[in-house]
Amino acid sequence: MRYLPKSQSERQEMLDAVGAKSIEALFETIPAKYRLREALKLPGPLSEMEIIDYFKARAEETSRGYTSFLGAGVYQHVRSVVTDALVQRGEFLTSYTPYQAEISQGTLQAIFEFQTLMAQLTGQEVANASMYDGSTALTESVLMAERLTQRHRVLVARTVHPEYRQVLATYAKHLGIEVEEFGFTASGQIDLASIRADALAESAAVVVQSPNFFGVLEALGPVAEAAHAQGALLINCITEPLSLGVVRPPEAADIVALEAQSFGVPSSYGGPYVGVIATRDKFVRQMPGRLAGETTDAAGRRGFCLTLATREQHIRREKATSNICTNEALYALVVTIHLCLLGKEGLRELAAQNLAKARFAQEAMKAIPGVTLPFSGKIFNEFVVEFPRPMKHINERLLAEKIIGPLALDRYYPEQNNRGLLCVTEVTPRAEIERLAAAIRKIVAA
Amino acid sequence: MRYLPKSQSERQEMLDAVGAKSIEALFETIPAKYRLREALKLPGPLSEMEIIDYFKARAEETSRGYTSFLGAGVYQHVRSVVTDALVQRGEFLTSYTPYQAEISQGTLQAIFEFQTLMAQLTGQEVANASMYDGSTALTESVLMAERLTQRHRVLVARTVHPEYRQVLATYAKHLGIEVEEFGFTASGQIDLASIRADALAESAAVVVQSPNFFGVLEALGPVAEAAHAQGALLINCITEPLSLGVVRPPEAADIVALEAQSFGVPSSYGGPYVGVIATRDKFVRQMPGRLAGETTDAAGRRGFCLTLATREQHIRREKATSNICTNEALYALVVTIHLCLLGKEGLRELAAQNLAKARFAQEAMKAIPGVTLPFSGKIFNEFVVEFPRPMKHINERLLAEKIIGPLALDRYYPEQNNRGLLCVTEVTPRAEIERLAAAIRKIVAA
Amino acid sequence: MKDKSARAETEAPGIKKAGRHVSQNEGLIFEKSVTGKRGIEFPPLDVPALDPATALGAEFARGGVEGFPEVSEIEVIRHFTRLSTWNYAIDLGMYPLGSCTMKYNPRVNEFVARLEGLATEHPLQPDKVSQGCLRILHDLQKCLLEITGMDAASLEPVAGAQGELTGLLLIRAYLESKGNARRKILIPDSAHGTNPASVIIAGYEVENIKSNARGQIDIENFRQFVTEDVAALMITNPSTIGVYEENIAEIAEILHSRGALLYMDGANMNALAGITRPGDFGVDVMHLNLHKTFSTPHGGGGPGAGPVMVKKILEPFLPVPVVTEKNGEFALDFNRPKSIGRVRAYCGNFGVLLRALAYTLAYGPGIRQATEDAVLNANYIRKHLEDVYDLPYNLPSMHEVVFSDARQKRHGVNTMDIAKRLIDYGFHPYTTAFPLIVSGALMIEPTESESKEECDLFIEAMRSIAAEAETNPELVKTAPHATRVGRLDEVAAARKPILRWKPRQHLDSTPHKVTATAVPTA
Amino acid sequence: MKDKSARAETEAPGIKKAGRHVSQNEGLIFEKSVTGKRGIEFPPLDVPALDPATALGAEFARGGVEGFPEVSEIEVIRHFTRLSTWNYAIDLGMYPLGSCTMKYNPRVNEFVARLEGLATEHPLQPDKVSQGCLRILHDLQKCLLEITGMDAASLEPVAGAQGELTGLLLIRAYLESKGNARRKILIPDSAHGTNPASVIIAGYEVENIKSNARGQIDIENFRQFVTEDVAALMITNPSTIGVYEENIAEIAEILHSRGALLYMDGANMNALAGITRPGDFGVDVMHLNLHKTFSTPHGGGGPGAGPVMVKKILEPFLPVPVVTEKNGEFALDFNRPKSIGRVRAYCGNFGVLLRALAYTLAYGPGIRQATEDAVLNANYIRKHLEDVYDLPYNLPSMHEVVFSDARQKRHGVNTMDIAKRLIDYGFHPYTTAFPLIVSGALMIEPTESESKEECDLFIEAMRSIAAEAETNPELVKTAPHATRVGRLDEVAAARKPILRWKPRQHLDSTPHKVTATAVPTA
Ligand SMILES: Cc1ncc(COP(=O)(O)O)c(C=O)c1O
Ligand SMILES: Cc1ncc(COP(=O)(O)O)c(C=O)c1O
Repeated sequence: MRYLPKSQSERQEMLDAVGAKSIEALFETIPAKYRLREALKLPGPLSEMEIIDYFKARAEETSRGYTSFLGAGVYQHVRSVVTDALVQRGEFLTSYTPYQAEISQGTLQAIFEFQTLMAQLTGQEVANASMYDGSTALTESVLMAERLTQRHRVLVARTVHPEYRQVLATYAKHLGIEVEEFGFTASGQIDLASIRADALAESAAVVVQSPNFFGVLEALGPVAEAAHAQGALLINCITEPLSLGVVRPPEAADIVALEAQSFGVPSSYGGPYVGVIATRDKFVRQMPGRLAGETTDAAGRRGFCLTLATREQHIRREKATSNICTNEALYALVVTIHLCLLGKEGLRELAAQNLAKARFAQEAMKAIPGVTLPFSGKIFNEFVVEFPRPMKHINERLLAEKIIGPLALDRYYPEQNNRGLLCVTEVTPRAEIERLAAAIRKIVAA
Repeated sequence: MRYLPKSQSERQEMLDAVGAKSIEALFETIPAKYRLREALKLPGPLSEMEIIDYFKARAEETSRGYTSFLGAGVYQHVRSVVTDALVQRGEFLTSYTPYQAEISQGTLQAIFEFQTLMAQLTGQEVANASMYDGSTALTESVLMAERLTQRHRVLVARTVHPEYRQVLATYAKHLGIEVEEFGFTASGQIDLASIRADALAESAAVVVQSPNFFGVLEALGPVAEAAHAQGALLINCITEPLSLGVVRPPEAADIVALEAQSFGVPSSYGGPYVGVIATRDKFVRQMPGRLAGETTDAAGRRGFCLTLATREQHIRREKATSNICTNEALYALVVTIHLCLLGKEGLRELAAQNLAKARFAQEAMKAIPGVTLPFSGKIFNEFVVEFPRPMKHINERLLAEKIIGPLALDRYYPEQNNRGLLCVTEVTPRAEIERLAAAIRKIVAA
Repeated sequence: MKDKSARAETEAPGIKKAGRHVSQNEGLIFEKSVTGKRGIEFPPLDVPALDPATALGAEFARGGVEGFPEVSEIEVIRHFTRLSTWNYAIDLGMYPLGSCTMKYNPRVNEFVARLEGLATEHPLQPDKVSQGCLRILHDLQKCLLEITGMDAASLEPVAGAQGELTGLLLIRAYLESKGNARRKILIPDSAHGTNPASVIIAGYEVENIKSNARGQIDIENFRQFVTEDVAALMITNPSTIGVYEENIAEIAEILHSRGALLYMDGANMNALAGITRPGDFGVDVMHLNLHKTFSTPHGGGGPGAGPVMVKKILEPFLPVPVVTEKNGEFALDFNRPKSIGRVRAYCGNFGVLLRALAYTLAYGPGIRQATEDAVLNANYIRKHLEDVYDLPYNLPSMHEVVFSDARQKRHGVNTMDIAKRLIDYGFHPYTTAFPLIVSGALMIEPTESESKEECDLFIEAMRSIAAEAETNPELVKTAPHATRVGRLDEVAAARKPILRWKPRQHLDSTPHKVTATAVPTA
Repeated sequence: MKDKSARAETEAPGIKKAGRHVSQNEGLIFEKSVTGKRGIEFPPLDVPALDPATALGAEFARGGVEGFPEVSEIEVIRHFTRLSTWNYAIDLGMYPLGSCTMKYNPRVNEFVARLEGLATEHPLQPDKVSQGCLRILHDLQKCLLEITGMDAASLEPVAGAQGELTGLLLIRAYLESKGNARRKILIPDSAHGTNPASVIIAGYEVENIKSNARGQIDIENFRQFVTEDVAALMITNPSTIGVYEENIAEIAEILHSRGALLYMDGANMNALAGITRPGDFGVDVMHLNLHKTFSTPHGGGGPGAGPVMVKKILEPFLPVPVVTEKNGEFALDFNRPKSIGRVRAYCGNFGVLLRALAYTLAYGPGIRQATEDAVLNANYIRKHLEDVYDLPYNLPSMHEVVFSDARQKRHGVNTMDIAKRLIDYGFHPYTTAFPLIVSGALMIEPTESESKEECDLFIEAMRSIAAEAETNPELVKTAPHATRVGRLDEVAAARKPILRWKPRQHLDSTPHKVTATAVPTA
């Protein structure tokens, strides 16, 4: 087999050296009755060419040729071939977690740069080396807030990504953390008034998202004040970090849980993505996830190493801040390279383009008789549209036009059954936005 | 501009350091009247994404979706992603000719391995580091033979690739080398009898190709004997080196000119390809092209360096063996990696598959009423087919069926106007061969 | 001959596998930043431009990101290419990290993962246009169930630790449905750190059970442990000392007889695939680390995938979504009333799962050969080192062999010193961090990807270091000597952490400063 | 502190840009071969198998290739990955080879060159299914003609030298059509070696003309040279000493007035693109090196492309095929009765031409900025080194600056020693081979791809070496010291050449032998 660097004669040679009569002898500690007698029923073995054929065939069974207006936490953005060329270097791709600093300085310095970029982007003081994704980053932020405040309740806005809230619920359930949700106003922003002070006083944190799931920007100042006044922390979740190129960073938040997929990571049907937690220096020892720090060697040379490991499971076991071990390092590297390419100017320009495209799409939708934009809040690159018909009706017809339409909100908000979440980015051509508008016009008119 | 690592302020800083008032000042030695006043009329500048869009659009204007039965010196064969992943490493891709051995050992050792593989494959004693392609390798082989024999005439078989012969004619013309051609027999092999001994006695070399342009294997023994008897050399040209996996190597030849494209190099509409010259040790000092040799450093460590440079233009100028400088190093590396992957077994297995496919295709053609195989000689993976109608008629109709049919021979051999050169390899599916046969059956029956 | 001596220093005669070579220095990207440089450009905007400041207003508008780098494309290429050359990697040589299964990452997997139509798909798009992705997931599920002998799977978990949590939540949901979730999870003291950490999140208590003198679970006193409070035993098999748990089937029976379940941490499945199936010897729930056994690249720490395989009784509780197939039509099933819910947004690390399928297809039933070679390599290395390194548990080794530094300690040389010295010999160190039941462990897992030649060079290096530990312990204790930086001060790093670059900190940043990695800062 | 000292050796305080790091050894692939290993597998044959021996018969059948390697996929990956780490490259740092224009090779060019539908096309397929390829060639032609100011082009030549030969054959064909091909080609003594070598193949004689004290053609005695025998002057402009030929236009007039033509070697076009056009100052025929000025990767020595641009009068003689366009339809034109014929099979190095177009599209008219930066870098370096290195010709420098080792020679240090010492400082050496009019030349061409920071580090390194040449010449003469192998014995290599691996030669091949690159063979 091409992956196995041994010939049959070498196998025999090694068996002899080991002093085993046969390869079976090496497995004798496994009771005979549990050792497989026949070969597993698996497809293959396949040659490289057959493997490629199999996956090319699968790739033909997906959405090629369709135009998609989906966002909702996963965004299509420009990616440079430069990034992919670099992350495919074996020295990055096939290395392990950099526990052995002297032969892992490449990965370690890149992590240090990632942490810095994430801190700069979010306006926070420190960021970690990555979490699984945004949903688990948010969940871990809540557990972190619980440890910091020793309070076992959390207030979560219904404008936070519904799937993120589902993940939080799964984790919180058996940790005795009580999750209470609060609503939103006609602007599509959180209904701060609906939060009772006494609830705040018992809560570890208030969790909001900006831009929120409806694409609307949240004003963090007031909610931060309210929370802090009652000793609660503010956690801000960000699923579209590109917005930070033009939108003020969440300095008011105590913990930021971010999904960085927008920065060069392919949508890849759901993963791998890159979660990040950023926070204030004073909270760092309760932050989960790996951290790279700067130090020196005996000769005074600058170097980097993983640090504050006493927070982690491999040292603290059941007392660890989290059970996370393997993270999303390679994609954190993708994000790092992508952001170095974008740079200060590119980030801003790209964000501004998204802003302009979204505005154009909003105008195009508003111009369609019977179609409205229910929320009045400011948006970045996605927004909610209300149709005179159920989304199912609209989207089935759009799909026939090779358009993947707005995400039906009733999937998560049963009461909003005529509403869809529409996303456009710099890669959505104007012509396609116009084609979408024309198609919807036809559908609602029919 | 993204490729230029300078800011405007740095440019000014550097200009000041240089003591130039403006950038124009640096170009003042160019008479003002010849300095461009307006910008060049060029398309662009384009972003990376626009460049990709432009070339993807071009890629849509080619033969995707067609099945091709073309060979004639350029062959479609299995290529491994492993090869491409390795040659794209910047250390190979973006390095120069390894004149500075201490920081070029990677390239140098790879060249040494290439030379060894080519020698093993051709059964010759030594091979060079690459020539432009097969056609120029053949041409340079003739010039080499002229130097070795001091004779100014060469006998070339009409079964040698016609375009190779055209290139030879272009080079030979002004060097006073007389090129005389000789014919072939009903077997599709050279007509040895047609070569007069006195012609041989005045010739530097006899040039044959095996498998020849008709796909037929040539018997080299007799022609070598005849040539050597008259003091002429035998040059054998090989355009399909995969044949050497099952076909006896041209040990009888004094010089082998080979095109190595078959070994992992994409057809890429004509290039880059990889020419090679292999020969006997005693002729090496008249061989053109770079050579890497083994040596040691002061501490006795094994290392490799370019050697016998006194043959080359940068040392010998007008007295050099050739004017070649830049060669096809990166593709010689592709060939080296590809052959390491194939290995002894893989090479043989792959060649055997081609043999089997060609036989299958021959049977399929013979089975069509009115279609014949004019040549009786043994073949490897391509062969000549004779149709009851002109090739133009056949191929136009095949093209309509999304089949790129056999190469029309009258393009090079006006007298063979109903004949086509048909090639099948391991990547030609049986079903496509059957589809071709069915289509031809329809066409000739119509 | 100055150069000769210079090299002699680093290429001790014993060191055959590696030398030293010139290596580029490189500062932090922020230190290379110059205002006005661009690393990327975009197609022109095809809709009317909008000024962010006016569009967003003072409340939301941002100026620009303070301190963000400004560099050109070639500088980005060079920066990360240079950094990469400071790393060790599987592509460079043996990476014998025990418990990590650092095997060859096939290149074709990278190729197929990037195909347009797969890498480009959105997780929320209609199933109708996701059939290709869903079929990949479904095909992988079938393969994993066949290999493990289990009944149902969830591909949601994105790492081993998340697989553990998911499995524990399934156990909890099942026991709750039976009326009592119970309180404790039993964990052998040899377990990986994520096991106890996951137990806590699942709302259980950890009860550690001591391994016996042979590093195995003592079946007799194990009986006492399994009270009505015990929800499950979480066991790694083969254990982290590379030994197969002889009594695993009997252990399963004991647990089942008391209404408890058996969880198997499948991180070491590389010792079993094709040889035996957890489902057959009594395991109720387990996870696999596809980034170990199934060759997906570690990428400097991740990503991974930790799918969970269960027996029928646990299937109703699997997290959503579950990939289903009905006469050729594939779908994501969210309608699962008894589900423990979601453990992550969307449908798992598709890109990793896809690679694991590519790996499985490459081997087919031949995966057994990979397992055999992995175990053969481990035993071959053990055989050639057991006379110079202490073997705390001498039961037969499976995919890895665990030594201790007991003998070298006598000369003041510990496992970390030996590990660091291995670097000079051209190898990545083995694992030193655990298991806790071995003090000063040398946890060596070669995997099937190592040739006899590479194993022989490793054995030679280890024997040579053992000799050095006696003749020249100082040399070993100050290793590595061949690397661009020496041992780093991790204590200082933790005492006053510097976790990000700050302009202040590097005010005097000049072209020279860029090379701070090589010039003593002191 | 052994390690400190060990490093001190190689990281002399003056050396900021580079250090040393552990580097894997690796033997020849043939030394790693073991019978029975496989590196690739194929889909099963879908037609009846055929036994080669019987199918081909004794006359043609071959057993197997003697000594061909047998290794697995991972061993191939490691072998070539390890080898690659021994190379220097543009991706790692400045590569200031004079006359070679080692600039950044954009990654997007590699991406588009590999697109299915481009990389997969057969050169003999019908034009009808080659429109995309033909349009790429035609678009490139238009760009090159606009940049050079010429009238017609051939994209056939696959390297600069072949471009030279093609251009010379065009001159010959033209003059023959006028009745007399003439005998001689004039070449300045500063020319690159390929120029005279190409002249011979074109059937002409070389007449070298001496440059004057300023490194330029002396216009006065040039007149005498241009006799009835002279077919053309072959000139490199800017010359190989990086100086623009002031009188080029006048020179052209002189030639034309005597019925001779002007050939320009465009290898140094990186100094002119966007600033001035050869077609405007009298050039009749020229070639470009796309692997220099147009950024296509050198790949360790090739491939390249050397398209030829001509004035109208030479167009009828262009080699076949020529790419033509007629109302949107592109075609390959073979019907050119006056053509010099073919210079290579098929239609040139399409893959290289494609990359050159991608490069041109990225800049558009902005290509002028690249030229300005290239010239600025050269002058910046000159300014900072002219006080320590001898400047044999002090005319204004264009894209490169050429020093001589005159001053360092006094201390027994020559240009090659300085070049080798640059390696320890983390740079690739400059060109030392020519031009012949400078003894001990230091030919430095930074290109536009170098940042001010990289230029400053280079200047620093060169100044530091100049100082070392005085204070410690031995250190420089024995350089490099930081590389895995020291200076190699090229004399021995040429005296009894070992040009291939042979089994004999390595009979005692054991795992140890594999690392021969590091263990003294003596
Ligand atoms: C035995 C064992 N269990 C669990 C884990 C945790 O897996 P992951 O790192 O994917 O979370 C690991 C790997 O680190 C392991 O070795
Ligand atoms: C001035 C000059 N002319 C001609 C050449 C030859 O070009 P090529 O190497 O592409 O044949 C070169 C490059 O080596 C050169 O520098």
